[in-house]
Amino acid sequence: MALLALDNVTKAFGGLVAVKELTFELDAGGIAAMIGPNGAGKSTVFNLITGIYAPSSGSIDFDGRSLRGLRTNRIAARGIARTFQNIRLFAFMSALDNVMTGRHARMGASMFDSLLHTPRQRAEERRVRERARELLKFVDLERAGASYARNLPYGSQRRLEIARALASDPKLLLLDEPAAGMNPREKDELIALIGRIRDSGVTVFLIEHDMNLVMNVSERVTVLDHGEKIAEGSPDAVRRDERVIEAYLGRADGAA
Amino acid sequence: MQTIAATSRLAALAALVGLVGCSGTTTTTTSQSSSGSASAVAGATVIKIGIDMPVSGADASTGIPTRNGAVQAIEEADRKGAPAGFTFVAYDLDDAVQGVHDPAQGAQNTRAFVSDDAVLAMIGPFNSSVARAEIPITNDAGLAQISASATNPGLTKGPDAASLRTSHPDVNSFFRVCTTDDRQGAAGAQFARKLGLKKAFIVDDNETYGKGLADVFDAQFRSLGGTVLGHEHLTKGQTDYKALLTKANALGPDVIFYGGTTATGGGLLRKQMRDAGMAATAYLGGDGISDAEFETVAGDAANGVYYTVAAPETSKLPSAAGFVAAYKKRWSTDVGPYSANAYAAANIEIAAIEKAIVAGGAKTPARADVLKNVAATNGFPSPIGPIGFDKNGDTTNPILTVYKIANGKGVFVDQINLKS
Amino acid sequence: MTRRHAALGFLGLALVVYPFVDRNNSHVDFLANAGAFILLALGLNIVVGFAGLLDLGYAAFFAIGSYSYAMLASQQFGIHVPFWLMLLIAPVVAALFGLLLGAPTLRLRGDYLAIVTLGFGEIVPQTFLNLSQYTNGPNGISSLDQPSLFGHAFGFSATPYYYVLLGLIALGILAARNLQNSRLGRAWMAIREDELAARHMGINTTATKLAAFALGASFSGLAGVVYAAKLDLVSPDEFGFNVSVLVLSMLVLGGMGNIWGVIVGSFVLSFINSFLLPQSTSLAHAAGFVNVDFTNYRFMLYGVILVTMMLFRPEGLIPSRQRAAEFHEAILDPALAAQEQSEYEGVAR
Amino acid sequence: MDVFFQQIVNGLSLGGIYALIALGYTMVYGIIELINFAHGDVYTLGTFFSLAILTGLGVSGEMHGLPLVGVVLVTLIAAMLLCGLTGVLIERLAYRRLRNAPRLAPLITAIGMSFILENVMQLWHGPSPISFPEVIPNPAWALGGVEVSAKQIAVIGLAIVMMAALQLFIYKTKMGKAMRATAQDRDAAQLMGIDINTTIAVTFLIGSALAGAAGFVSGVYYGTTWFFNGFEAGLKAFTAAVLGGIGNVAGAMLGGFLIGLIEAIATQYIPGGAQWTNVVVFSVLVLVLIFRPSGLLGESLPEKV
Repeated sequence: MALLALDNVTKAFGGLVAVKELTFELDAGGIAAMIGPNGAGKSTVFNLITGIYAPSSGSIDFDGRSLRGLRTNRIAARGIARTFQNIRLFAFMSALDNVMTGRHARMGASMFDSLLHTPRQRAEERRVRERARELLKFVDLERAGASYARNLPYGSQRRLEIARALASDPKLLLLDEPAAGMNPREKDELIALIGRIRDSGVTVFLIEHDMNLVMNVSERVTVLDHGEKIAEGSPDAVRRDERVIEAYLGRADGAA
Repeated sequence: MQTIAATSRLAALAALVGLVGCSGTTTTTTSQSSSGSASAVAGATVIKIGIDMPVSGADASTGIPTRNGAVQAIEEADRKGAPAGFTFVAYDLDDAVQGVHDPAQGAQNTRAFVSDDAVLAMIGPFNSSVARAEIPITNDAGLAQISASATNPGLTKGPDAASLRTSHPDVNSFFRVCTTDDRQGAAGAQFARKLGLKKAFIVDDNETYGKGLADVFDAQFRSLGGTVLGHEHLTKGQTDYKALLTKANALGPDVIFYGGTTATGGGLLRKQMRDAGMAATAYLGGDGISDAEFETVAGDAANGVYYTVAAPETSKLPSAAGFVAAYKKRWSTDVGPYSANAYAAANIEIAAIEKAIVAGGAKTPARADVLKNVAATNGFPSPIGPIGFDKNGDTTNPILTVYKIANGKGVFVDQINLKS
Repeated sequence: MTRRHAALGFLGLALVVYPFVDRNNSHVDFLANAGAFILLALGLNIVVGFAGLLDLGYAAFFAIGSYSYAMLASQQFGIHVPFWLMLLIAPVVAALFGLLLGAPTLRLRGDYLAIVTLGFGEIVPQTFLNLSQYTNGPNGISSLDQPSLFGHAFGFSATPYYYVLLGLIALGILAARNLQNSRLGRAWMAIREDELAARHMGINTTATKLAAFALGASFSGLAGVVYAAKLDLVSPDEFGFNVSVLVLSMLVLGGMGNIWGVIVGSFVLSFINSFLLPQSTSLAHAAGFVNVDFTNYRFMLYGVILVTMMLFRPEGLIPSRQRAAEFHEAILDPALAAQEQSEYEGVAR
Repeated sequence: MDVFFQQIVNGLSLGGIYALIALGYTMVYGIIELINFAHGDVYTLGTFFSLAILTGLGVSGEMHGLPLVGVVLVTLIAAMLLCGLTGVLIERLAYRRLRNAPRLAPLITAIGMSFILENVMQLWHGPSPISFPEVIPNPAWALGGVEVSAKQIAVIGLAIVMMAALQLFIYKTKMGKAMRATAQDRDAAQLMGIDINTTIAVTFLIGSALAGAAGFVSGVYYGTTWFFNGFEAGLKAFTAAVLGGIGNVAGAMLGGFLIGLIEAIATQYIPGGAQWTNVVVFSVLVLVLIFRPSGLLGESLPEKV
């Protein structure tokens, strides 16, 4: 059964149709990518999945259940985590606190636990802090725990955002242009990191402009143009697809 | 970067230490000054009279002129010279904290007076709600307290007043030179009926004084056979009463009764009656609109307005004139509605203290003696007429005067004796 | 850490013995009043400092706490709920009103929220004033039940209230610290920093903001009970907009988000307000400067504090590290950061 | 029925003043998203300036004919100018530094400025209400059973004229275009070569000048003022701006008239209505913000992700 299934999803803003009758499925356990020229509607798809926008029509199922009408925080609790195209860390919280905050949905402390610091709450805090340290280590930031997120170098911020997203033990991780602004060395590290995430059992779905990266890591690629799916398949198949070539070559920005 | 951060932290610390240090010094200065004056009392020099009024923020408009009246009396007494070389000093504190009178601050101020041995009596507070918080404290300390303006009946009479005298149920420490709302409201109702006015529309400012006055008028006017068409309360800060007056006018009242002061809307209300086509309707109020301000605000429309004053007619004339002139000279402003009351209250206390000094052989009098003398006040001459206190601390003089404004001045119309 | 604990212990001891040293009851009275404002400030700090929601109608909850004591523990309706029980009930009542106001409005953007709360702050005291058949209108409700402990009545001395407030403030500090270092505290910070990202962490932003609102309101309700009982009176003009702004000024002066900063800020402002200004004016008068009136500059002082602090030191006298950085967007000294981090973890353990 | 129409007239003339004040709130909010708390006090300052100018001109009683027109114009324009400059000064001193600070910061500063202005006015004229000379003769006309006075017509008329002039300015002049561009996207406007500081200063100049006009009108209309006048009027005017759709000039005008009408109608038809007007108005504010935060004429903007 598919982990994520979009069925005939359309999203229109007033007269502008950003996503049109999009249908695709994502199986659990791999790395998939969505590509397309600028303005093809990729970020809108992410925002639809995470509940920032509600689809104008069509349905989105995750893990066998519909996401219809669910607010973003409920969807996050279901097991979808994401990063953002323009990094949205909690800038003035420490890296460690950022990751611990990412664990929010998996924590049980109630308002009264928080107020009274019950033994249960203390034990949970300890566990979560431990887990957050592990995650920082996982993304090679074990020494940055005390720094403000804002004060980290750009590449580290990208990785911190991934650690924060992983803190909720997601089934599906959405990465919105994770390599944007990275130098080649950082990109290599990122590719390795994404591999490790996949190996840990998290399904990864990414939007990316960098063709090399996409072709390197993804097992499956969906191509979007003008809000519509124009191709789908293995990287090799997509690379050879007439419509994809046309979509990219027809525009100057296809080179990215 | 590091140095800057460190420096700024250091600066903050220094500022903090400075503040704490400053607070420490001030506390000591105050306690020194109080102990200093206590020793001065031993050397028989300084007697303080506490004054508690709201003098900042929105309440300043009524509080400052009232405080000034009391201060003026104390200054005059000091200039004249007290017996046995004593000097009089005003110890005035503000009971407004957030720009309005604050009972908690009033209580704190009263405790400050009580804790200062040189304070033998106090004037204030302005507001009835503050008085409620202060009376238990002066009752406990046996400190004579006279208010110029707190008119709520419950402060002196009935179970309400009894519950305030917690420490010494049989001793009363609280007096007032203003009349209570029930008397003025009743007098107003009697007068209105005497004029043959049948249908009244009542407006008050929803404050202790104004609403108390209006509530009594409301009940009395009905019991005297009048009809009350409506009773509305103004909202603080409002300046446009046209809608309210249109509503009143549609009911066809003979008279608008206003419970409140000029500052809370009395003048504007009258002025706007003309714009609302009610120029011919009578307008009646209490001493809250007896100030010169009323004529200024209402302009021509002031003419024809009736108001009651809780004193005999003489009060309006010669003895008051001297005070009004002296006040204007001292403070460079016109008197407020309660300046003369506060002036009279302070003079009563000064007289009581002086009497106690003389009786006690030039020693610093005990608060109890001062209190006894204040309670025994009778026929005391003042700008607001002769004053005496009954056992509750209310003025004994039940004679009220009704004035009508003509050519911008209040003219005697009627005298009402509530005893008869 | 130990030095800090020692300092705290010393301060606590000094505060406990203070009424035995200073026999001037007006000073103890002042400290008790200041204590009520510290409690208010600690509560508002949860709303404004932790969660970043600007509440300009905070005094409304103070009014609700005070009036609930006045109505449930006096002759007004013949109901006499004990003071100590009211200390539990009133915060709950205030929190419920917090929920009632917050539930529909907390979705609004920050400055709209400020205005809604301001409107609420205007409505509540006006309603207490207007419903005079239940509240005695402008006269307020007086002769409230006096608390007693082990059969010993509080009377009208300020000293017992001083100790009650001291205890409540200690609990308040503990509660605020606990909240700050918890799942909920992190969620508040996250919302303040980036609401949208916070939602993606699974944080129910509306519920989390509501929690801040309700907890803040409950502090205010608690302060209201003690304040009303101490004063033996409630009246509708004690709870205006200026009270809300006064408490906000305390936060701004001391340092939003920092518990100790907030306490210092509210103490300093209370001291200036109800001690320094009136006493120094009086001293000046006694010294012959009869036309000096410092109290008349009170609003100037509030205004100048708000403006200059915001322009030149928005993080307050004793800033929270995080808020200071937010306001200045400065790069902080990493050594300091590491040290505070270790302190933070020490506390959490 | 006459009563109803009379209340409409009452409400509109009260609303005219709210509307003039609301214009300033809406302009400033539109351009820098700041609730300028001090705006209500600038309005009060307008009454103080007007009184000072009238006193300076030696006016003490009713005037007629050409001298009346002259005095009114001179006072109105001078009060507007002085208030406008005060607004610019406030912006320069208190708000400009905080333009990129967290939104709490300028809001708190604005509250502080409001307190400072109130205290300055208290020190200027004392704490008590002060009176205006009766400058304008006030004949009234009965239309059916409804009485309309000259001053009421003047208040309503002036509010409409000012709004129309403002609309023309915003839509027909270069500076108006700059203001709209800055309101839409400050950074983009800057890139287009618009001088942001000047544009914002002009916004404050105009908004505050309109508050000055409102101050003059209210002083002459009610014949009184005091230092605390602006607090409540300011709150209600802000409510008006929100009701109409903040940032929208026509909305502010509509909101102002509506708030005036709501007050008048509530006073008439709620038993004991006068004491509930504030509760009603602020309840309207709360309800509008909950159910239609964009106001009657505002457009809702999607959240930026």
